[in-house]
Amino acid sequence: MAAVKYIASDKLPDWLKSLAAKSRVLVPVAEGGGVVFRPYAPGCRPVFDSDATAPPKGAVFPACQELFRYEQGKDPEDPGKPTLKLIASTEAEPTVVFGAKPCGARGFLIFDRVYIGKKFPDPYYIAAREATVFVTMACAAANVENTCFCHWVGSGPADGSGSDVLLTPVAGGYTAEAVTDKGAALLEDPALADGAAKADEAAAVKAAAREVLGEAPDIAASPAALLAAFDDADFWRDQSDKCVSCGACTYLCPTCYCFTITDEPKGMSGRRMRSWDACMHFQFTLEASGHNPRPTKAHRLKNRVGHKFSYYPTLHDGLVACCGCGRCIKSCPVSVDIREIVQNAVARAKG
Amino acid sequence: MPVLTGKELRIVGFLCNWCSYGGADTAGVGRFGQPTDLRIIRVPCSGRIDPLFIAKTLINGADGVLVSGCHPRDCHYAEGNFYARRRLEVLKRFLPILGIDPGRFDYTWVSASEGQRWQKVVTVFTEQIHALGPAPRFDAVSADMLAKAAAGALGQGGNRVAA
Amino acid sequence: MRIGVFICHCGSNIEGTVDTATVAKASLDFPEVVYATDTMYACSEPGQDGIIQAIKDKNLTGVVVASCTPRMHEPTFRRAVERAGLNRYMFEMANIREHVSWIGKDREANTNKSVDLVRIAIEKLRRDAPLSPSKFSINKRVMVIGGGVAGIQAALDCADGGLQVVLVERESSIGGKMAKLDKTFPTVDCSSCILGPKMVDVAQHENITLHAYSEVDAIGGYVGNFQVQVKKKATYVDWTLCTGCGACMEKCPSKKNPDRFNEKIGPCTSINIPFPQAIPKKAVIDPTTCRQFVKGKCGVCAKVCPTGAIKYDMADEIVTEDVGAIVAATGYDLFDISKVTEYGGGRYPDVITGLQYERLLSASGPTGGHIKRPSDGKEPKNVVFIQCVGSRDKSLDRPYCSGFCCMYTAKQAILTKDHIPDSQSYVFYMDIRSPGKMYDEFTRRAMEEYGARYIRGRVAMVYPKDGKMIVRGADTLAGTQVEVEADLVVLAAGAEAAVGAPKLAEKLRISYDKYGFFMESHPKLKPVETNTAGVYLAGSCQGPKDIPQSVGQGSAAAAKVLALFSKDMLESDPQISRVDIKRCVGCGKCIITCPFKAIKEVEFRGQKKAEVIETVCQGCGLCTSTCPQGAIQLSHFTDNQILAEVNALCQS
Amino acid sequence: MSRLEELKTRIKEALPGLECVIGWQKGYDPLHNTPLFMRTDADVDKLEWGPLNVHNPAVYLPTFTGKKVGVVVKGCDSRSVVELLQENLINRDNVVIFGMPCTGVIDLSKVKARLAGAGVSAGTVTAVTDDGKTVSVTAGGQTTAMPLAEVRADKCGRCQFPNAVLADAYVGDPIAPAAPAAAADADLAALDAMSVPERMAFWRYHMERCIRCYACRNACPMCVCRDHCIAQSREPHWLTQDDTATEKLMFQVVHALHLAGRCTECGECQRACPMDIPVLALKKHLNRTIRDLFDYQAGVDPQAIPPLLQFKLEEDNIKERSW
Repeated sequence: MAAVKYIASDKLPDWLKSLAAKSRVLVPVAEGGGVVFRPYAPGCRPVFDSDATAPPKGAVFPACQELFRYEQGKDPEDPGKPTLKLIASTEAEPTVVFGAKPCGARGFLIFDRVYIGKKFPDPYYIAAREATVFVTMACAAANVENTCFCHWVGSGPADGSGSDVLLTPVAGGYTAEAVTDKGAALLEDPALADGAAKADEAAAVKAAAREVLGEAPDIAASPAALLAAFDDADFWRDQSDKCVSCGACTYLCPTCYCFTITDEPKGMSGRRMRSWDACMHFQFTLEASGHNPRPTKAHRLKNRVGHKFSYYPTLHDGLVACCGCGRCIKSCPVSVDIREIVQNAVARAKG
Repeated sequence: MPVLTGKELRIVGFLCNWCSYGGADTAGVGRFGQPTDLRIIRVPCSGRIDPLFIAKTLINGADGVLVSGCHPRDCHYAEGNFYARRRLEVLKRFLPILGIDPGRFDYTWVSASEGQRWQKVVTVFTEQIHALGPAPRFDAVSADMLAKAAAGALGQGGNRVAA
Repeated sequence: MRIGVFICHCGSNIEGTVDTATVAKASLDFPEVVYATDTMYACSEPGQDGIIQAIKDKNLTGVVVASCTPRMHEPTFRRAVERAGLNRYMFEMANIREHVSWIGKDREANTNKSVDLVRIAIEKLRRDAPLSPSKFSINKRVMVIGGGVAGIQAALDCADGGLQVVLVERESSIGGKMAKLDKTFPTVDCSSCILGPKMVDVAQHENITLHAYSEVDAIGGYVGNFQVQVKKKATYVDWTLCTGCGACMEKCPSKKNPDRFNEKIGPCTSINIPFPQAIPKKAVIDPTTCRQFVKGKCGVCAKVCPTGAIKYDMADEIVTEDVGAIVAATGYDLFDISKVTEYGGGRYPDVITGLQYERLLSASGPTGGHIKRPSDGKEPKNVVFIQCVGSRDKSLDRPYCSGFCCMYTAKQAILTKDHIPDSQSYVFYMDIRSPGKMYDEFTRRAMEEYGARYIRGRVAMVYPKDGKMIVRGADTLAGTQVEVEADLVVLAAGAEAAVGAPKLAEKLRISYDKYGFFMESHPKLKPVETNTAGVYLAGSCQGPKDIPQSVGQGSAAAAKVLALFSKDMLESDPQISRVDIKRCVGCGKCIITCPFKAIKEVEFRGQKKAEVIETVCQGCGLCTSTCPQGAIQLSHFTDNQILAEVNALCQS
Repeated sequence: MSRLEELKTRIKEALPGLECVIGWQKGYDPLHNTPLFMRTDADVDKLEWGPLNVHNPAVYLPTFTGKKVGVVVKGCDSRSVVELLQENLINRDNVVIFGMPCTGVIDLSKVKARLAGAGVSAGTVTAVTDDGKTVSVTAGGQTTAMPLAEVRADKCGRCQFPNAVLADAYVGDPIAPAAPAAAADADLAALDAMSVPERMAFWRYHMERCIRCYACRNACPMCVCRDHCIAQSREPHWLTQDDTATEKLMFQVVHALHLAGRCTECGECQRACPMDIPVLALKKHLNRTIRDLFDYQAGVDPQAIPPLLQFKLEEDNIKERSW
């Protein structure tokens, strides 16, 4: 890996401008009372000191994406015979996601195993993933929130996995470390200086942040514990009592990758779209017959927690389908706490 | 074929079958000339008109929506237009808070015998929509205005319309 | 779906301002359209055959016809597609005549608009589902509201056809306006001589139940099964005991009350039988003038009544009649002549209405058939008739012609000469409207044989002078001012909708025009039908009519009822609401708002759900716009159909 | 015995006959309380009362069809219960209402803004105290005192129903309502001050960030369609999945118009919004319209029929246009 670089705060706009000249640069900006990723434009003031309300998930996996368009025509000789033209494009715009917290980028590791698998590689996802570079910002101690639990899931506030460049806030600016070759290329910019002198300070910032999180409980038993609780209706009723079945947790989750497909015809043309879906919604498993295997919020919450902490890790070498960002807790209108549910399941299994 | 560019605007009418659609027929039988912009969607009763149809039509880019039913007390279904009156009035007062000019929507009562009244309503309403011009679209708000919204700088000038 | 589109020329009605070939060609570019053509007259036999042939040749599964209003020919085309084997609801119309070609001259705009209307018809059709009606039983009783000559005719024809008839009359006797007439034009035969036997037939017909002195209070139900609440107003006389002997009238001390039957030009007693031929011939007490009611003491009639029929404590009574059809025959009322202040009606006793004059002419009237003017009882020599008082007058908001006044004025001029040979009649008229068999000849006779002087012109004013009424007006033919010294002035008051007609229309759920006359279903083709199934019109309630027209309509309405009742079961319109019980949350908002109580709450697997009662639902769709989750959908006008129309219009 | 203890006693007495009693308890951090479903006496001991009880527990009632449940309410929550009763969505015999006088709840957005102003993150709160007038929040090692009057929800400052409109067990003495609002709330006043095109820009700007999670809908006690909302159905098909401000705004229109005459203005829609979109202003505006047109307020009288489910032959305040 290349050496540590350093960029002073006042040079940051220069770097962003130079990045924006080559690709779309998404930065966290305040919008209303929330922080969301928006294309960088000169004068724009990114928010780096708190985690964005919504993660940069949409940069690679848009909330709604056109898979293809179609145009129908008619055979002039026999108008009963329609002709069909499909227009599909997987092309993705080169993008730099700048200033996300590391957990937000790490979420894509969970996506990757699903969409870049050998069996069903997803061309749309792959194209967007390859076109996107993540420059993340390690958390300082003051950024660690009550809802953060990245250390539970084998990560940490300065975990660069999933990132291409990791920035760390230090006095006067940020150190920048390339995590991947794609990231290293970004650091070849005149706005950045050598940061060797700042390396120790950066290490201290990272350690301080990790310190705030404290000890993580051992949740290694969660896959088995959740499976064991599968048929315990009372347990899931108690866990889900207060859930209102909205999709805030899933839509704001950097690891939730489920989608639904809808067609929108308009006269002789139409579009097939892929859009985010949420397992907390009744419609998620609603079958055409009207039957629904997950008719209640208890069924659905069980699935969300079970999927993240049991079924997925069981299929994917123990990788928990959660990056510990805590958005599902923080943004839940009724403060459903997934940590508590996992711990309750583990406790239940212990008896 | 869309509306005739430069000539017509997109005006959608929702008419009850028994009175107003009949009134529009009567106007036709009487050869009471009208502007050509209006496209009529026939429904059984003004009570069938969910205000959401109108909101949807306007949000999706129509320049005007006109609703007409039987006169109060004269509903073919006895009460439909009484409910419609309340719902449509609530909608009319709601539209401006969304950013839709209240002049783009009107509702009225025209009976099957009132061909001339229908002619007048269509003429006046169409003129009104032409005076307002093509409807601004949500998906085409200017960057300037969006910047003002981002800066919380909306509502500083005059030009107020009561919501 | 395989859709066929047919664009009608309607001769030149549409083709004149719409390029139908272009519309047809454009239609081919719309989804699922496999065939499109223009056609000369889609509704004609060859036109319909063309549609049927195309359905067969092109395997069409849905049809759009762009022509006139669906209110006109939708049933025609539905039958046609059904003949070709399609479900009749797999059909939509685009109205490119009344809504396009007849209201605009710009051919380009009209053509373009027609394409749009075809487009939305196609989008709706693509979401149509085949519907089939269900059957329900009918109650083969009919109610006739109003016992004038039209109602009498309708009642008798229905009763003769074997139907049970309930006849409701507001006054204490049937007979209506015709019973008040002396003679009828153009035959000058005695009105009561020709009406009387029909009235007696009503009384004696075993199939007719008569509720006189009664009014319709409320109407529920629907075609085949109406429930009508009839308010029997208190008469204070037990009609089961009253024999109509008239002893009470002779002894009643309150004798100076204005006689409504005599149009208030004569007095009557507080307890009264309006006229000798009254059916039923029963007495009624007017509590507003009766001394027993006004002063609390009298009781004379109770003492003299040989059968003890007087019941001062009688109250209004509501009876419910279940019927399958209703004929409204509520007639008309007269224009209030006092509104034309310059003629002095209502101010000067010798300015009277034509109907009051009828009572003066009638042998059973207050003057025993001798023409005596109200002010001093003298026989008038110069009688002036003024036409169009409250007719054809925009300033009075009465722009319509009342139709029969020209004729009865001619009749009254003739009768005046008959009664008083040395009299002279003057008739101020605007135009003479006499388009009927022997009608024009009749007015000629009034002028030529009976010497009535017809003066074409409006009267400016009428005022009293030295015991005479001075009538000042214009003779527009001579171009001069005229002044006539009249002994009596008779105003041909126009006809108005009967008092309370709009209220009754609301109860019947039928339309009425701005003057209160009931609206027929189609001005030419459905003159006695209304837009509410099972409700028919007869006589002047629909608009002013003379006796033969009223009688004709009475028979026509009866024929409609008999045709309706010729089936044992009726088919309900399948365009009704249906509940998707998966989506229904049982909140009951649809139940609260349904105007027909056509939705009930049911329990399904322990959950409350709404259910539509098929035969009661009238298909208004109020429930569909009320249900927030769209769980109840009006067939053929579903949310998705209307949204598809909206989207089709907004997409461009 | 404090009022809260008395309330707990009353709940414990009633608990044996009930599926559960819904209230509030402490949440994952000192700033957040969370709904509590009491099934045992031990659960009841967790019950909290105070300005952090921001949630409206009425939202849960319709999900307990056929079961008898208890619910602890603030005055505003009780209006939602009344509205649910009015609309036949819950059965009076199956709900036991516990009430206490309420002096207002905080608006978390306002608290967050205060903390941000003090340079600390609301995510780092370690302690919250309240003395009835002031809320003191400790975060990032410093304590910020906030007068309740400044950080409470808009509805609290003009609350006309601080005591339950309807209660089976009421603990404490009813308190006087606040003075009726003299002017529109700041959010609505700001919209009022905008021109019509500015309002379009306003909604376009704010709706962009909507993630279509439907928290606004699912937290709304009057959104009883929930699983069958027309926003997510194809039959009927009102909305597409397009990620556009237009579709998102259309949903807010659906929500608002479906609430017309039914909304008790509890503010849950906006409170629940993770993106902090000012959707409540739409309902405030509609409620003003409903009041002007029909002199009606939702959730006050269990016998009343919502104004859009009834009519008058002659409407007092609807002046129709003459052409």
